[in-house]
Amino acid sequence: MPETTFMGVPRSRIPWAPTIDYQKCDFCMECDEFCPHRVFERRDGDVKLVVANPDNCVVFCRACAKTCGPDAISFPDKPSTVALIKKLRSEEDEG
Amino acid sequence: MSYLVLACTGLDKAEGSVAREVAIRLAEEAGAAIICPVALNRIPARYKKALAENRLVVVDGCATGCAGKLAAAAGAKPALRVLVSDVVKQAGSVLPPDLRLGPDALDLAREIADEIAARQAAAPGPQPAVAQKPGPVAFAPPADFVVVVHDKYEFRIPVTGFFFNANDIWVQVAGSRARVGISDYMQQRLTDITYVDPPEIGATIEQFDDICTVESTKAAFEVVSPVSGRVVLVNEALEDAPEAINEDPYDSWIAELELSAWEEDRTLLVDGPAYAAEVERKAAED
Amino acid sequence: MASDMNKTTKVGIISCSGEELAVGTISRSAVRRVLEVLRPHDAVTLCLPLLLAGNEGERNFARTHPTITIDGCDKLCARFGTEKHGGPVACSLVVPEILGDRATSCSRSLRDWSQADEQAVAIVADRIAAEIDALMGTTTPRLSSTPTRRISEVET
Amino acid sequence: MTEEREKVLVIPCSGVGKVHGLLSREAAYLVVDELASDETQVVCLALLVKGDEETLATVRSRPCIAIDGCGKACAQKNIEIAGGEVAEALQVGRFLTRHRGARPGDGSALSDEGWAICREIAEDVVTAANRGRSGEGAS
Repeated sequence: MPETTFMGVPRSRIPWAPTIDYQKCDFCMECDEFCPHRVFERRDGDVKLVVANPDNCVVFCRACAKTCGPDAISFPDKPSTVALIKKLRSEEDEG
Repeated sequence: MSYLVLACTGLDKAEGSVAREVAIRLAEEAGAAIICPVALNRIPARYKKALAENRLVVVDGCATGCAGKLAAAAGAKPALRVLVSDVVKQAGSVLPPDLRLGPDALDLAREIADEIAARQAAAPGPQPAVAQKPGPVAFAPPADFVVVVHDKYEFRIPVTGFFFNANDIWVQVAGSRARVGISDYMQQRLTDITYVDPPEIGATIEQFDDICTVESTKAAFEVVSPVSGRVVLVNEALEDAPEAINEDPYDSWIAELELSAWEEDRTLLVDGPAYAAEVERKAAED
Repeated sequence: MASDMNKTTKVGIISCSGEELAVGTISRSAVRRVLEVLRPHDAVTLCLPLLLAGNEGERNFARTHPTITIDGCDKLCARFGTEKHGGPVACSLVVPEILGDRATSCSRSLRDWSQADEQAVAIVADRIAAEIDALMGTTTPRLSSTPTRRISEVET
Repeated sequence: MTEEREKVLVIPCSGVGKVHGLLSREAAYLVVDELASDETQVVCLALLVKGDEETLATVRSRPCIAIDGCGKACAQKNIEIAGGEVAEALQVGRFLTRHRGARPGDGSALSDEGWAICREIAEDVVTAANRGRSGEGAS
């Protein structure tokens, strides 16, 4: 399967995905129930939820964070992500 | 009366106390008229006339921007917006956390008030805060479509006049205005749309900020803005009939923006034929 | 929606979907089966009441598509309603004529849905698909109906 | 016979394409089969489109409750075109908006959540029907 791209850049080179703050997360699973892209995965043990498929995350989408009561989900800074994508695109253009 | 001042007056942070002090100073020394944020929230009609006739200065304490949001909710566009926490940060100083203002905080309030007063004295004309509703701008319906067929689905993409971001949002530009909406591909993936949570009029959006949320019978979807600008209109018809997006995705615009950086935004968007190729790829991956 | 969006002429289907009778539910479900599974590329549907309540494009549906009507009973509401308010009917189907005795044991509500209903839908849907093929001028046998899921499950 | 005449007519839309149509249809069945079977009856919308004389006469003589799927309001409009009195017009879309985030199913089958919303619609229809029968039609 060919690698997925976003705005012409290999998705794997864009570090856009949620980060769970386990100090805050109460494993209510709202985010996992919400997200249709299987970014999260449930686990047995102390840490019951992990970001298993970061590349499935839709770049610039932060919807799961809005469902998070304890405010445990954060995302990379948007302007620097845009800057990175621009940089990668220009590299791509230069070949 | 020279202008209106709406300050957050936040009671839980020193920045709020400073904002309040700024408003009082402007009223005492520069003849500004105070809009009480609590009253504006409770009885917006009280200030309707004043907002329609005068310019407005908004002073917020912190980035939560309550006063700015109250102004936006009243349909008012501030001529000047000041954020106390930003001023403190830019000055490289730290505001003591006391809610009762000490000498340093009072100095800060005076500086901010003087700066606002000076800028307002130099400002031209009355510039009412609540503008007349912006007149209609002509957005032509799509003339021709590319059709991407995948399984039983047919995804239509306008050949010209529309640009797309990688989050499946279209933008149509007319002069300095742009309309944004959801592509045919995405509306079909979402299936029946049941709710559109519209953005606030007056909200400033940067490219790739989420502009609003859309709910369907299958999923919730964040509308990621393809452009930067200020929201000037929302499509109120979608409130009662969100399914219109399913019926005619390119006519069912969600918001209209006054563009602020179109030339730059454009470089990160694709045109219809390029988006069609993108849709083909995405549909194959699904 | 702009009519030039229809690049190919598809066969139109209008079902009575009669709410009073079980055969109305069968007619509605059969149309869905045709559109979702059997002939998604070749057919489109219009809700019958839109011929009166809809816009001009909807009222013109039967003039812009060769149209099959599916009726649940001999009142032939879909057929006569389409002819009266829409346009010509290319083919008129009646569920009890297709189903024979099966028609009398169908369920009206999905709450009572059974395997027998599912089979009835499949039979009617297959017949509609055959008529679509005839109107489209194709004879190649394609996907035919086999009862599958009908229980409360949402695709994700 | 008098009782028969008093039955309130419940007319759902005939929506085929979306979950909305299925919700309106099944809500109508819940009302006439279960919640208010003695007080209400369902009428085929198609009969109004065809212009069936007997049905037109019935619709003109009794309070009607329209359950529409979407803003096209086919049931309501067709009752009005037939010369009937719409005592109450409900719209499934409004219920879905109220339950934002709900996943009710699709045009072929309802999920548990869909059935719960269906029941809610049906209960509103019963309330409207009771109002209609006591003669204080919403106007």
